[in-house]
Amino acid sequence: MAKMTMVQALNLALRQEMERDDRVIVLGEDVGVDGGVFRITDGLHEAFGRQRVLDTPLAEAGIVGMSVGMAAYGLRPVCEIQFSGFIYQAFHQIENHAARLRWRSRGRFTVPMVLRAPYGGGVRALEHHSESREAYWAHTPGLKMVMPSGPRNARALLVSAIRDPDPVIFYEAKALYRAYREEVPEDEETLPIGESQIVREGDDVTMISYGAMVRPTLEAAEDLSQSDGIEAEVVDLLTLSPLDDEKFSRSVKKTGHAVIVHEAPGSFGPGAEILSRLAEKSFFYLEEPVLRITGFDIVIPLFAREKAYIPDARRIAHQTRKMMKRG
Amino acid sequence: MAKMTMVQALNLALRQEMERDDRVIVLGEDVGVDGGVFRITDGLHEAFGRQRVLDTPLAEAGIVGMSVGMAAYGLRPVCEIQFSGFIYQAFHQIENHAARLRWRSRGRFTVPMVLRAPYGGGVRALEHHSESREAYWAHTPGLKMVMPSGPRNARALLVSAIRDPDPVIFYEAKALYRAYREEVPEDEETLPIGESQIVREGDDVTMISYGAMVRPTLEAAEDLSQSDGIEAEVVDLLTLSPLDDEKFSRSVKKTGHAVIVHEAPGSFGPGAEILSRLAEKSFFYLEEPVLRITGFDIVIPLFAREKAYIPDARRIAHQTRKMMKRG
Amino acid sequence: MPRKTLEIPLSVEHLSILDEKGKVDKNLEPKIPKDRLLRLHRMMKQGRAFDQRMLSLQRQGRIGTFPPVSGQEASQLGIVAAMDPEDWMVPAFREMTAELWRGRSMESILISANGFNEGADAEDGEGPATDFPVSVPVGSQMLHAVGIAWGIQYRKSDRVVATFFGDGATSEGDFHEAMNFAGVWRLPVLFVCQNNQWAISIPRKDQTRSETLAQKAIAYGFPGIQVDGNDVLAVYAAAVEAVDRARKGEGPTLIECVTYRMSVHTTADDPKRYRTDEEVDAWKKKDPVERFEKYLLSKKHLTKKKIASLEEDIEGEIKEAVKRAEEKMGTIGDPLEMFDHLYAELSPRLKQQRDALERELSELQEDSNHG
Amino acid sequence: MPRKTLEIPLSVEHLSILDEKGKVDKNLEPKIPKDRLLRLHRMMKQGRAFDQRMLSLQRQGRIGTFPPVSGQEASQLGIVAAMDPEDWMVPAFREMTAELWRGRSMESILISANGFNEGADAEDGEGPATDFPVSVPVGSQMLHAVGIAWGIQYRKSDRVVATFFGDGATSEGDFHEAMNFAGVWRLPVLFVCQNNQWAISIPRKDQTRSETLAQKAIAYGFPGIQVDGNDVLAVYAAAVEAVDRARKGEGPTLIECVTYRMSVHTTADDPKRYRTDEEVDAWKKKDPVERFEKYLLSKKHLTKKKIASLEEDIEGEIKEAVKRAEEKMGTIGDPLEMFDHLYAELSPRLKQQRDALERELSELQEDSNHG
Ligand SMILES: Cc1ncc(C[n+]2csc(CCOP(=O)(O)OP(=O)(O)O)c2C)c(N)n1
Ligand SMILES: Cc1ncc(C[n+]2csc(CCOP(=O)(O)OP(=O)(O)O)c2C)c(N)n1
Ligand SMILES: [Mg+2]
Ligand SMILES: [Mg+2]
Repeated sequence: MAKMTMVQALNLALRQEMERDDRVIVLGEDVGVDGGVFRITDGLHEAFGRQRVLDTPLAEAGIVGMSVGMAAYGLRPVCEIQFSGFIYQAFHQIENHAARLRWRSRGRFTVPMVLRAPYGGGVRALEHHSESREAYWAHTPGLKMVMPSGPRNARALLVSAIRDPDPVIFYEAKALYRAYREEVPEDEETLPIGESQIVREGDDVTMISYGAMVRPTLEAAEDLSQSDGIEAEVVDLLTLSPLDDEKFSRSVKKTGHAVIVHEAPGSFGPGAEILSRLAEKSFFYLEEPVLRITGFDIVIPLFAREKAYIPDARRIAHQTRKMMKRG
Repeated sequence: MAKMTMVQALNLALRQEMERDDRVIVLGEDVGVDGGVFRITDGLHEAFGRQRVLDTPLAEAGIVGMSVGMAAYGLRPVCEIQFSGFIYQAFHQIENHAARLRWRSRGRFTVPMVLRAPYGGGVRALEHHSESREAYWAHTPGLKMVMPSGPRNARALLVSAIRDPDPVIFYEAKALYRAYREEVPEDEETLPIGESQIVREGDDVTMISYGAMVRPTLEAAEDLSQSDGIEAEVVDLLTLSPLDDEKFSRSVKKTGHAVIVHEAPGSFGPGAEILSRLAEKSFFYLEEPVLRITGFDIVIPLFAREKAYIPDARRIAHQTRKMMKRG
Repeated sequence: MPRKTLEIPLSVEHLSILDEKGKVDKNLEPKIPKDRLLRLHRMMKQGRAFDQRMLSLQRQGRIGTFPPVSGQEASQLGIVAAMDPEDWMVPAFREMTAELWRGRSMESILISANGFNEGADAEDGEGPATDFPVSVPVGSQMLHAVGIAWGIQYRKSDRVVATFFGDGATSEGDFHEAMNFAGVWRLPVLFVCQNNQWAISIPRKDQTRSETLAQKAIAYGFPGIQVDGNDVLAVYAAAVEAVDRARKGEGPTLIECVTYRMSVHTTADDPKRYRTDEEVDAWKKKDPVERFEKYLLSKKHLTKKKIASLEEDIEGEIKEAVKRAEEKMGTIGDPLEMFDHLYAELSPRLKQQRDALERELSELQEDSNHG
Repeated sequence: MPRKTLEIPLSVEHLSILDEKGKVDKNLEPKIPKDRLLRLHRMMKQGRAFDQRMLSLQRQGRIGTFPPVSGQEASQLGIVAAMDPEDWMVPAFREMTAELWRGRSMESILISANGFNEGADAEDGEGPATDFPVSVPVGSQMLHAVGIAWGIQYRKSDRVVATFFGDGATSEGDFHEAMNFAGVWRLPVLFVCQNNQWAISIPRKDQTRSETLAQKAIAYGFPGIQVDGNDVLAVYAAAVEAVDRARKGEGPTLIECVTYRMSVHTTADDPKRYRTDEEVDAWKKKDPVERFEKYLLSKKHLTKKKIASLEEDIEGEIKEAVKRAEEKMGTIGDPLEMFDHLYAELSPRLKQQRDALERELSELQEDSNHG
């Protein structure tokens, strides 16, 4: 197995799926010769040509709307929105059409498309390049919302997303793109969409997170274990919608305490639904209020201050520790 | 005081604010001679002329983007999106700009605009004409999200929204437009944005709702009282963001039981945040899990089946009754 | 080159063949076999009659809101008559006559107009597998046509796509993006603008400052043509040329059909608020159905008697369709079906919601049985 | 009119005054007072030098990502030189030289480029009250210019608005909606397209099939003109005409400035992946700064010596600005300030979040003091 960054792992997924299935078309702004601004599509243009790796004019609604048509025609478009901060230009094509065409046509036309977009802060980017607004899509019926947390699961989930019969929004954490390498098997690997994973076991508190926040959450868990002997069970959601509420609810029945960590603004954010599911399924096991550690209800600041905005291991450990001591 | 429908009450608010302040400009599709497809702007065109009541070309991003510029120039645009199902065409102008211009310019430019849009089902409308997706806006930093529940508060809140220094998304329930009349004073009346109201007192269970769902919730409360002697306290949120979490949390401390009712899909919906705030503020008073009675996680069906989708008094009473009996 | 006017290698043409009195320009008259002419005539008549029947059903509360098509029959049928059944159609929401031509049944239209998703069921005859369902968000469907056309090009097929939209739709950003994408890749698309003079209450001139809508094609580097949209021969001739260009790989064409919405925008609309009776009357004189009928009469393809019996046939068919639709609607409507067809598979949460609703419906049923 | 080509009463012109060798077309040469010519020259030089300084600061890690402007100085300065300070400017993100002309300080640009929102503070000199901040979402700012222009018309003011955008931006739906709205109401807007041949890696010809970008104005019923964007005299002359039309109430103009991005897209970009050195070299011969300098030398407005001393002055000013900016940045950065300026007033929830963060920061500080 080769050690890969998330960029390389995603590239591998695209390359292998394109080899396997000539219905798979990659399209977006600068995905061709440039290989994408993050190089996720690096080399695909040379390998598969201009038609399979399609540089589009600068128009997000165009990219998504066109993909809906391509998918209905029988292709499997994988479109890239250069930054998730510009996905809103295509919001209507996603909500009005990608999410509904199967339903509107009662299954006659389907939209097996993937919409990839980098999200989140931590790479000193410009305005609109650091948001984390996955809640919009998780709340939208007709979509699936996937958020990998590392090279290996990113690759496996992207393969599953491409093969999925329905539209998948696939948010990739920029902060993870080149953060570290992981063994990624050359052989095909998939992961089921809609299933979370327990990535650390523990009996004292359940920590639920996804995407870029899984790493600092794990770091915080280690810290809590070493300095306080608190053993956290960490759940990596991997998919936000459909939300796998079984694993974390079961975990909370054991631990009695829950912490949710995400980068998105707290209010009306993903944590609210996770908390609600916990309240629904594990209410009588919760020993105290669930703690949400999230971005604040403000626009993520420009990069000079973004560190103070995004939850990090210190903040997560600190707040969890306070909660556990209080409890 | 005259008895008015919500349509008339909203019209009164617009008319009086336009008389009072020549910065107030109404714009949108068909708001002029046609008076808007729901006649909210009826007669304004005659009273104030083509410039103050501006029929625009058919382009929602255009309407909103232009309003951002108008507001920055010093006007107070009140724009109408014909149906909230078509607000997504303008999503980027709202998220990228309306919500951020004050912040981006550090207060040098502000965006005192109101974006009115009819939302929700119940009027046998076409596809895309019945959604309830206020959660998108409540989750978006930089916006306020207001949802009146009747003629009188709609009028008072619209006046406050127009005078607010920041952008307000104002969702009007189509189902309420002509549903009933209420006394609405001719004299100026405002209501503070961000404050909920207790519209029925009771000690047994707290029912939290807003917009079109307040009426069936009240009806259900009456039913529960009469058939079961269960006395519900009903909270009408009126504003979703900023969310007034004080009143309902206090109420739950008294009742120990909570029900949240909305039309929007449940998952990652407004109810999740309301429930989370309750869990935060009244955790130790909750005797059992909070009940969410909401739309299902699907596209609202075409109108032949919409009644089965939208919570009604029967469903609300039934589920609340079951919860109270179990508890 | 200091200061000079640039040559733009694109021009905008206007085409009209059959004038308001039904007189044909012999030089331009397209050669259409008699049976196709008669099918066109029949469809026009059927479209008009069904439209009027739907209006009265709506007024009786037997169907919901719908957008009438009267006046635009030629603008639609001229296009689809130039296409093969295997070509693709991506309509907006007012293309009922085009859908009928392509094979959609009147029942399925009625079922849709009654708020049943089942209006889209294939078994109820919603048309060929290459026709998209109705699209309500103005202008948005044009991009789907572009995606289909891209697929056609990718698969080296010789199919073409026609997408319909209104004059109002030309103001939407999606119109622009679709036209531009199609131009860049020279995709086989017919962009068919139904310029019916109104977008609800907004007249064409307040929609855009350009003198024609056809000239908007210049911005995308491909031809635009303006045709008399109430002249089915002109629409057909323009469509034949555009289909031909598209099949030969020469790219898209914008066809502006100048026509008129003779009825309400939808049944929820009151056009008296924004337009005069005189205007409507002036356009009635240009009625596409009458005009075409005169032409066929003068060519002796039809007689008054044949027309009368045709009208009777159509009435009968419509009556039958209404009956079948109402029967069908008696058998559908299970609320639990609203969970179908959103995803290939229901998620656990959705299953749970569906089951809960099922349980609740039976509990409420019991309650009311006992109550 | 059976079949005929329509007269479209709009043409697209091309304008060039100062050729690549610095030779002027005397008939077209605009009359610009000497001091204004020298100010233009100074600004070009300053823009170029500051751009290069920023690039080296970025490479040293002293500022973050930014979009260099080199090559486009004339395309920007020719426009703003034709405007009054009280006119409005709505830039995209690559209009640094235009911002400098309008009065924005180099410090404020550096502070922004370092990820501090304070770059937008008025007291740090971000330019006149009629200038919008930089806008990153491509094409989106054009609609704001339209709204401002509408306000100007409503208030019967004679101000005009210039909005800048790239060749890539012409593909966005917002471009279309902005152009269309401005056309409908004949608003006083200059739509200034910086056609620098590239949108990151996408060449102009893959962006749209139209031969010029200027001709896109035909779709909206107002004039478009293509100018040599590396010829500041041509840009200026076109802008003067457009400003004049706008002030007289004759509506918008689209000005396509044909220019070249000589440097990287942003400092995160590697143009070697998508374009050749030959192409870049060919455009270097058309450098707008050198060309204008030749012109001024030949007019005896400048001498080599004066240029050298000007260059020295500019270096000194830039050095000072960097120093001031770095001093200022030492004094700002309190994280709690991120809660400012989103709303006129903080909601209770936001106050609570701000307070909690404050508490947490001091607790964490204590922890690390003790730890
Ligand atoms: C994106 C969007 N905005 C608004 C509407 C509401 N609406 C429905 S039809 C219509 C007018 C459409 O005019 P046009 O494109 O000329 O088509 P026509 O109705 O004349 O056939 C409007 C504004 C919509 N359906 N979609
Ligand atoms: C809506 C949107 N989509 C994508 C981007 C990412 N992006 C930034 S600049 C750029 C290219 C812009 O090209 P052009 O308009 O020609 O301006 P230039 O960079 O050449 O000045 C892209 C794709 C963005 N900022 N906004
Ligand atoms: Mg129309
Ligand atoms: Mg460019």
